[in-house]
Amino acid sequence: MEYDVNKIRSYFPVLKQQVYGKPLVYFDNAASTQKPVQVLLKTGRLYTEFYGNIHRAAHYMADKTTDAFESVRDQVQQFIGAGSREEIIFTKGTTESANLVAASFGEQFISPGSEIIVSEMEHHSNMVPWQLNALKRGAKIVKLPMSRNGELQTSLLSELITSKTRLLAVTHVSNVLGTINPLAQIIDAAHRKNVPVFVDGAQAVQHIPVNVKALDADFYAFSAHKMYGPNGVGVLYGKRKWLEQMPPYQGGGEMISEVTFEKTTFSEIPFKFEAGTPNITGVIALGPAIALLQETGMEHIAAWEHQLLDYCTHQLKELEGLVIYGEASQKSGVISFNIDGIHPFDLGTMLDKTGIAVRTGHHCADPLMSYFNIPGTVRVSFGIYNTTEEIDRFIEALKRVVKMLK
Amino acid sequence: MEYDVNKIRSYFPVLKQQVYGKPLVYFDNAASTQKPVQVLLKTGRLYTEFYGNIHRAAHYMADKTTDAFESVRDQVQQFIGAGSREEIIFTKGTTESANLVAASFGEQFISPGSEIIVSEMEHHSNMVPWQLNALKRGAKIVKLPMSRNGELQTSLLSELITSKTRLLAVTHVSNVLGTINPLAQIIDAAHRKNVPVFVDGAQAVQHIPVNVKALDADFYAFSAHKMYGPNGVGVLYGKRKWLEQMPPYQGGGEMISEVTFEKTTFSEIPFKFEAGTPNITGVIALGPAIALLQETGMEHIAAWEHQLLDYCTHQLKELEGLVIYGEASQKSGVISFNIDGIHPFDLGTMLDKTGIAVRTGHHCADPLMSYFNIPGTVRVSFGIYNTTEEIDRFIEALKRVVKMLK
Amino acid sequence: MKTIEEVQQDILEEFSLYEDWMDKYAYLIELGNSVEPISAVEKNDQNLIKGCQSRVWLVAEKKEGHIYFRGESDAVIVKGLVALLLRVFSGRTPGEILHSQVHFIDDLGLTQHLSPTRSNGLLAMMKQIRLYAVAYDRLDN
Amino acid sequence: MKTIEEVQQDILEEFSLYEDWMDKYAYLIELGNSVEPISAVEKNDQNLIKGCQSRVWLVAEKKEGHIYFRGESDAVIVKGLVALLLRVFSGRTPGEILHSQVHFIDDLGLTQHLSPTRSNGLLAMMKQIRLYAVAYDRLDN
Ligand SMILES: Cc1ncc(COP(=O)(O)O)c(C=O)c1O
Ligand SMILES: Cc1ncc(COP(=O)(O)O)c(C=O)c1O
Repeated sequence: MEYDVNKIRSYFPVLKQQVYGKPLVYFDNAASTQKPVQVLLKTGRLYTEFYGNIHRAAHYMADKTTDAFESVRDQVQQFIGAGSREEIIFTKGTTESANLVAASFGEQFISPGSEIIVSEMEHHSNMVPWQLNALKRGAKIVKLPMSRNGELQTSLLSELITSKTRLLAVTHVSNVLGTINPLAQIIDAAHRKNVPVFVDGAQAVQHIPVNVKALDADFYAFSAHKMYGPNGVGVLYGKRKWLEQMPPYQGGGEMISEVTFEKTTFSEIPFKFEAGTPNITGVIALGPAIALLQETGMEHIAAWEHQLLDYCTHQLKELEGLVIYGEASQKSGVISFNIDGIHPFDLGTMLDKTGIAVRTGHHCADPLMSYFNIPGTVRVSFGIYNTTEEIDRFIEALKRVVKMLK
Repeated sequence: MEYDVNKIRSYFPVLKQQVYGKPLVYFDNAASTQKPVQVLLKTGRLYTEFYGNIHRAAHYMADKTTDAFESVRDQVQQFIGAGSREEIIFTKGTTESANLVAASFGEQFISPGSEIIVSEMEHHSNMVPWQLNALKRGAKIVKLPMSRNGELQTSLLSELITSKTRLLAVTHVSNVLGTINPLAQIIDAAHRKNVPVFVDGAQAVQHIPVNVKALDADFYAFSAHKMYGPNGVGVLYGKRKWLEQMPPYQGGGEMISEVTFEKTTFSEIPFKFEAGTPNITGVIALGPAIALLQETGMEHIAAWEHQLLDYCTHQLKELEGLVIYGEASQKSGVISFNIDGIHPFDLGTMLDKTGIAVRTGHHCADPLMSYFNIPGTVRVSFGIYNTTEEIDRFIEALKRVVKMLK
Repeated sequence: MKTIEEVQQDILEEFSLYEDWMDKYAYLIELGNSVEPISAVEKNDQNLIKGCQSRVWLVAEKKEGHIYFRGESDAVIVKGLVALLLRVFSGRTPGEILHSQVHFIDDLGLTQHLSPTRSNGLLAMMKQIRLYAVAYDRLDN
Repeated sequence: MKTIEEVQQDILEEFSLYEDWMDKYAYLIELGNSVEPISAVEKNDQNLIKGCQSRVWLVAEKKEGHIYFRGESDAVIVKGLVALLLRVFSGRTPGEILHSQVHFIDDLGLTQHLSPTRSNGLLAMMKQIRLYAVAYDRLDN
């Protein structure tokens, strides 16, 4: 099959915008992706054709909305290969998913002296929740260190995992380095010592095929807004055996079975973890975003984006004084770099004036910045709609602004 | 000024839908309101014209999105009369707002032996968070009781508030009874003993003018989806003096200042409480919803809906065997009722077949149901677009289905 | 005696007489009102299937290899649906029940009453009927 | 010496020569490169104003009722903006600073650099300039 990038681009009208009089090149996909018309149209239907609060109502609008909402749960289950729909919990994002597990798994399983292993390349969202929780419960954070090339030192796992280890938190794909971690191997090492693994999939599900059952992940989290879907929607997959043992996270409507002033009993999963009115329109509009990924095919997307990665890396390497951070053997379409003697903020600001949107800064990964001893990087990150022509324009613009800044 | 309900209706295309071949009458506004085209159009602009992740980026799309996002914070501040923009925190809903305060205020101020006063008419979302928290911290929930007519027994407050009381949680408007509680008086009683007050405003901001500073509320929470806005967005107002003393709730991106494996420092308010990528499009689309309320005028809305309330109450009272729950002197446009010998579920299901959407059940207020010793009620709740003609159709349909069910 | 499938076809045919939803529900209500009430004693916690909005009681008895169900609900529409389920399932052998496929509720467009998230007791009742069949089947073998 | 307002007008005029954003920024970069560096000793924590992406140092000295500012940043564009602020504010009396209104950054369309949520140090630098003015003003009175 040909990868029809023009057809895909046609779904994203925003890509035709101009910024500062220049055509937009959007290379900040790791921060948040643009959204296709399919998602907007679905949202529009909820504004014009049917909408109601879900689950408890006994009227047509609410019934239709409930069906649409719950069918996306099935779709997500199928998309990530989860064993059952009850294992899919809707949250507001990856960050909340991590906080939910940290608080709720923590309450049940983490106690003074416990250890939680967290990798050195984590986004703050898969780091601070564990820190806060460890602090509260007198537990300790143990670092799974990284190597210079941006790969985790997984050989250390057998040492790091002890009888005190209660959980291992690791990202599937690094948002700074692009590293695709050898998850199956990491999870296997953890499971051999009965340690469950929380996977941050925020940079994975939109780029590579993911099957949580094949990976045997205990928890897997991601955000809709990074996979061409709406904002304010996240997913937490959790194995039933853990979810059923964990106490509820937030209290409120939807998640209770019965309430009295004396005592409250809770619903079954997944509702136990979905307190309050969920992001109904958001969840429903995630449906067409997943459909787009599936129709395009995750294998095809991975291949296309890998081609972009190779093409861009190759050209960047020709530039004088340019350092790329992260050269793992398995990489997704993310490139972080700096140019000798130029501050990344200056590079990013100037690229913006040429119409090219990249990200600069610490990318919410301070420990990783400390590792390389840099204040930040320039990061380009690709999505399904990016092209080699855009990379050409980026490289040309980069050369131009470097000349201005040197 | 005339209240131009037809103009308002024209903003809500969904109101022209038919259900089961009958024109829709939407009387389930307390559960969730329909959304005007203004909100959809704003959402559409973010899908087609500009969108990026906010705050940290240095490119045009992100800058524009950040400006739009932060300007809604100003708009909310002004809408509820808060003292400063930093006191406005975006959450995913009222439920999360309550959970945030319960966890974070709780961590700082609630300890074994503390007491939290919760009213008897609370929605589960302003009840269960306090229960869960009290359980964790060895604190006690104290009930502020209700009277038969649906008013709180505020005269008991001076007795109930003791030196152990740490917080009082109360709703501004009851989602079941419609009661508008005498907030200023309740808050005054609490403040006299230095007890802060958390107000659930989920059923207030869309119906009556609210000024948190005039009320002197310490915390005030509400949901966008009940005020003609998008789903997955809530607001928590908190007085600066409390927010600054409270530890962060969730950890992750956005809310940190610096992270190392050893120690993390946090941002200032409001960002300290906004971990992770917020519901960017949702918050921005809340703007036009608030604008619609303000252009229509909260005083006018309150007057219009009160007229609907009176008109409907009057006609319901003519029906044989009909009992209305909640006859407070100050009421908003919510009527809960039952009819002798008919199960509310049957009434709701049959009304639905006539095109009329009402809610039946316990309305997430079990303690209140226990008080009246009923399994549930039928609830009609009005919004800015409802009319007396719709009430006529409802009453007619009600008579018809009662005849079928008796 | 007709098969489970035949009874389902009968029900579909009866309902097809009514075009309007009001009429379909009127018929359901009629069915609901005709359900023989179960005794107060039998309305105990053991026989109770709890839904979110309405309650359903289900009583099972086995006679000569067949399971006889009786049931009731506090909501008349649910009682009507219970009546239909009883008509389909009461008097069957465990094997018949276990090998059956219930499609008439979907076909009638009443699916919302079976939605797990509505939890009005009907879905739980169907599960309970199957559980009885499994249990009696085991006892037999 | 020109007034604060007059200097702002001068700056606006200079930038008005450039239509294209690239040219405006090229000029900013030129300004940034021309800023006199502050000494390594002065680049201490006390003078540091921390931004999210870049760092700014600000040194203030008072001579005969006037405050003289020097400043630098690790990012050259921020340095260019610092240069503009120094040109506007350095050599002023506390009263002049306190009664001034800074509008040229907005007028130039560079507002994003001042946004509180971008926190790249510039806004904090402006605040710091005012704080110095307040402090020296108090010392005088
Ligand atoms: C009084 C009251 N409080 C809280 C809530 C919970 O709001 P949400 O579900 O949007 O979090 C509701 C709505 O159901 C309500 O009516
Ligand atoms: C690897 C990784 N984890 C977690 C997150 C946080 O996701 P969100 O902000 O949607 O909660 C991000 C995105 O910024 C990320 O890249």
